[in-house]
Amino acid sequence: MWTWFHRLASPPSFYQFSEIVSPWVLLSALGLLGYGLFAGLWMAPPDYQQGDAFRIIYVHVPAAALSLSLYTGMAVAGIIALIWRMKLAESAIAALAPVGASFTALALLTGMLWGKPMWGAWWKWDARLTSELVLLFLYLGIIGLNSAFVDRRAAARACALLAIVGAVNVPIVKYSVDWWNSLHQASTILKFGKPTITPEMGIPLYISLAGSYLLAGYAVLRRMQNELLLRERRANWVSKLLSEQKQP
Amino acid sequence: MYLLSAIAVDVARGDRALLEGISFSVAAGDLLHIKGRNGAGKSSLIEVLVGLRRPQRGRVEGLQSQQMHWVGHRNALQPDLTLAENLRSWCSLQKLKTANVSDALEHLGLRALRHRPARTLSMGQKRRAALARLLISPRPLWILDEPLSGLDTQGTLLLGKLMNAHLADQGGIVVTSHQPLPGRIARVSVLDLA
Amino acid sequence: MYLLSAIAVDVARGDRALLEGISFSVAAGDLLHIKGRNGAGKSSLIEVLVGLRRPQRGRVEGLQSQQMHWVGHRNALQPDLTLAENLRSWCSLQKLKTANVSDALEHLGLRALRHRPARTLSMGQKRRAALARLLISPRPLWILDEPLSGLDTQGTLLLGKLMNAHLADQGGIVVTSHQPLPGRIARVSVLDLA
Amino acid sequence: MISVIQHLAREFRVAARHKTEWLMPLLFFAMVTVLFALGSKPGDPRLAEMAPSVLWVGALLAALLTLDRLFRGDLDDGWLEQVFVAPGAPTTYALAKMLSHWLLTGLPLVLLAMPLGLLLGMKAGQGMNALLIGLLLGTPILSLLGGFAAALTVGLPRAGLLLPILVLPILSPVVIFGSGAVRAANAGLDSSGPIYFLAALLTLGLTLLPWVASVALRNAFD
Amino acid sequence: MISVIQHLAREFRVAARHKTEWLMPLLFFAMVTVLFALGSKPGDPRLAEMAPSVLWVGALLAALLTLDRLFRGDLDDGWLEQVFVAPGAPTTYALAKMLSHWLLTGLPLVLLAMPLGLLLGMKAGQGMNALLIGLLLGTPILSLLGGFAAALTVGLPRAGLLLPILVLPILSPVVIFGSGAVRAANAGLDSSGPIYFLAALLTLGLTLLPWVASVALRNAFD
Ligand code: HEM
Ligand SMILES: Nc1ncnc2c1ncn2[C@@H]1O[C@H](COP(=O)(O)OP(=O)(O)OP(=O)(O)O)[C@@H](O)[C@H]1O
Ligand SMILES: Nc1ncnc2c1ncn2[C@@H]1O[C@H](COP(=O)(O)OP(=O)(O)OP(=O)(O)O)[C@@H](O)[C@H]1O
Ligand SMILES: [Mg+2]
Ligand SMILES: [Mg+2]
Repeated sequence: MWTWFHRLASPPSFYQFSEIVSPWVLLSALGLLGYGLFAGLWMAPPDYQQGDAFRIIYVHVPAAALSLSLYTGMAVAGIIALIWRMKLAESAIAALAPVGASFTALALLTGMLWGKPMWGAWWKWDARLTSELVLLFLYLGIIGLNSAFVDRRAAARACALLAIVGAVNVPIVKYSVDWWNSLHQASTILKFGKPTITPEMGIPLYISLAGSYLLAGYAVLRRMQNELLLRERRANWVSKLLSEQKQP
Repeated sequence: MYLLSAIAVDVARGDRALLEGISFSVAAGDLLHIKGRNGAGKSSLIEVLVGLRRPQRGRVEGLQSQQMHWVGHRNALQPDLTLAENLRSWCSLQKLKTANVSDALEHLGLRALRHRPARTLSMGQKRRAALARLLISPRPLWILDEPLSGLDTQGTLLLGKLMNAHLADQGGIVVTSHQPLPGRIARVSVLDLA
Repeated sequence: MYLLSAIAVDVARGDRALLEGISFSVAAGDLLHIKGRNGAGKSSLIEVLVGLRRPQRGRVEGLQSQQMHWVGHRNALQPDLTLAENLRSWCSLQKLKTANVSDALEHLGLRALRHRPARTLSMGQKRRAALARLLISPRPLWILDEPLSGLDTQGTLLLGKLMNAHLADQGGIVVTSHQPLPGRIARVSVLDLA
Repeated sequence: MISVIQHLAREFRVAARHKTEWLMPLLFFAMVTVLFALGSKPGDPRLAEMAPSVLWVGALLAALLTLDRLFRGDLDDGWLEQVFVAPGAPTTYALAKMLSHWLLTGLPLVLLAMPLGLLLGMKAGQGMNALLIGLLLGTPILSLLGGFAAALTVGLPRAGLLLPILVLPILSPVVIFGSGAVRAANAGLDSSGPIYFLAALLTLGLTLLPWVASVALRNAFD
Repeated sequence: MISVIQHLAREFRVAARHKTEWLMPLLFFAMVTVLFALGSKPGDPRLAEMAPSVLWVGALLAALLTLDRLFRGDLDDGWLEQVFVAPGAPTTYALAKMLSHWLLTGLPLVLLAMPLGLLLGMKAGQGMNALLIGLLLGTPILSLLGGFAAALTVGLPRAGLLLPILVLPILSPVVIFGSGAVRAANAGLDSSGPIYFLAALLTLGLTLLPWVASVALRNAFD
């Protein structure tokens, strides 16, 4: 098990691995998302309060959930990168940041779109909304820091440290709704125990949730590949790879 | 018994490989003169020796950096602190007694300047201040990167004397210099990176 | 006909008098070697010659600073700009054509480094970059402050050649150096501030 | 004129070394606004009324953040010396420095002020216009004055207390008139008075400060 | 412990050389608040209610002004290298740096906050206490976090603007809880909850951040 893990952890073999895996990830992502969104946007019954406006949920919740999970993932990758100085984890940080940033932006956008009909305003200085906005700034900060360095390893390690320290913000975003009396509704779906949402609304949501996780995974894998090529451009496995691609 | 030895050391800057398979050892009474054209990698190698930079491959054995005196390209003088203050705060950093500070300054002819802020010193005066550290406390190994740059003839001869004295009482020296070293030194070995 | 002459010049730093009654003149084909211990006032005098600092008394006559090349202790390289960019922006500052920049870099063996940010250069490489300015446009008078500091032997010899060539076509040079100047120079006069 | 542009080119090349450089003042400005909002009670209507001052302070801060280092680097690596022995007038250099600071920091801030104002609940209209025009005139004044202050600190390291006591009083009327104009406009009054004052201040600064700054810089050498 | 003090001694000597360094933030803080006072009509109750957030944000941003230079000088003149080859742990150096920043900037700001609060029409009492205690806990957190960010960016060309972007998001909880405590106290509610949270955050930062910062500094060398 460990040996297998170690072999996978070396850049070239990981590159090959994701070269094989990522198409399938993409495929299943599109499949699930397609079904989930279709089921959500057409088949699911309109909400008894919100009418059809609620259907944004099928984009909003996955995006929001990802905005948090991806950051957590980045912090974890950071810890690994710092302790074991693992190239793979280092490239993962650089790959996760932009993806996470875009999902956060999406959550904000869909949230605002949803807020207009629900709360009668695009934006309210509400705990969760604001903390999510702050999360976006965190992502942008990491992207900025990463691009400020010339040496990729130094950049990765700096970003790792920042990501870890910045992780204090994640629980605040997640539980803001419970700690402050927020406009934003409390967790009903993404919480342990019995979710309180009717199946015909819930099932599609979970499916599109899974789909978007896979999609994010695909994006991250691809970005990691790029990052690895960039860092290892002087290594011979890269030059071999390129020459192979030149042949046909 | 060696003071310091490098074993098959590779050095890189960023992703550029600089040196490969560098091996040497410095015994008590030895002086190792590292030569090489500009950009050969002397300073980078020295930063590896003092433990500031990790070698790409290979390892460095021997004394800890607490037993070395290192004078790099930069003089580590805070421009707004006076000469004396600079050396004293260096002492406390190195956990050394500050008793010898004024003697050291005296020895390098900086006595009159000891209350001047470092920013108001001439190039060579700053260099002398950096070298004054060698005299504050005896340590077996000196690692000097271009110590002669900016020194006048008197200063160069003085450094030659100091190095000889240090070698005489069983010290070791690793030094990079483009100019020939002053004074007649008994046991010199040269490492040419060119 | 003199390129530059100092007439009874006094130099002071702050309220400290440094030099008094300095007089000399540099004709075409002459090299003036300014010597003196660390802190004698060489750099201060040179800053007076290039018009950066006013003399306490006396005056400096001859060419304007637009007709001199001056290389001081500091290399005037912006750490984040590449070598080529640094030299080019210096050209536009000096209202010179940037055509010769790459030749100049080539000549000093910096061609391969021209796209590197200056912060990633070694000490000697930076010094070479500063000296490359001399070759970008011909100017009658060169004023060099410790040009050899940090240069390797090859670089030192190279500078010797360049200085001789410059003197050969009726240029003048004022240079401070603690080390003996490289190359055999015909008409040297020495000004010792000690 | 040409040499101003050449100086500018250098500044921009240095800035370009940092791909995300131009984004940072904007992010900072945004963060300041968000912090103010965070500090006050969620969904507080008073926020909109405080918005002009908030935005002005934010802009002032973002501008100040980079100013103090304006000439320091050039002094340390010896470029400043080169400027003073070069043929061109040092004034153009000082002007270019200040201009580059405004283009890289001030202008982006002005552009961001509008969306942030809306975010804080300001209405598009007279008030918003007054805000934008005010900032458009005020930020260059900040760059000029701040540049002068930076030159002073480089020139006379012993400037001591002189500097802040010199700059802040001149700076604050700018901000006061700036946000004053907005309040006037919001109250439906004529806001042209303070605006004209800012314009006058800017022209004055533009004609004097670069030159004064270059004189201050000269001090670094004797 | 001793070595922390020795590091501190050096910092204070340097600071004593140029007094403006640490006066600038104070004057800036004062200016921001005065601006707000001038920004609204005399005796306006709204001002007193906005006061907590104004003071909190003002203080934090003022403290940020000096942070980006925390390690830069030591890197340039080669002192940082000496620290890393010296016997003592670099963590104590980082801690001393952060501590000195708080003592020279944070603490004075806290002391200034009280008069400024009164100026803004806050009443001495529960609210004021909550504000001061909050700042007393919050400013060191800023010095720690900011020091960490400064360490991250020390090698980089223009830390000046990058740094606040890194700090402010992580800092936002501090602002939320800090001014939250004041509002709670003003409303006659128990404000100990947020205060305890700040205290917890501070202890966490004190134990971790100096070490993390030293790791970040190490990063500047390979
Ligand atoms: C800009 C505005 C908004 C932002 C930034 C935002 C952000 C978030 C975040 C961070 C989550 C947590 C996801 C997780 O727990 O993993 C979430 C969940 C959710 N949001 Fe929003 N949201 C916004 C507006 C709205 C609006 C207007 C509605 C509808 C009234 C809404 C409905 C939901 C729902 C139903 C969930 C799932 C909660 C659960 O059951 O766990 N959101 N949102
Ligand atoms: N900024 C300054 N303020 C006050 N005094 C200074 C300043 N710079 C240099 N000095 C003093 O002026 C004297 C001459 O300095 P200068 O740099 O000219 O010496 P130098 O001959 O060039 O020495 P070196 O050979 O070390 O370059 C020195 O004693 C120095 O201490
Ligand atoms: N920070 C850096 N990043 C990347 N490359 C660097 C950096 N510093 C130096 N280098 C490169 O590493 C090589 C070795 O530098 P180093 O300073 O060790 O040379 P050196 O032998 O000391 O030269 P000199 O004789 O000029 O001091 C040089 O080619 C230089 O361009
Ligand atoms: Mg070197
Ligand atoms: Mg000199």
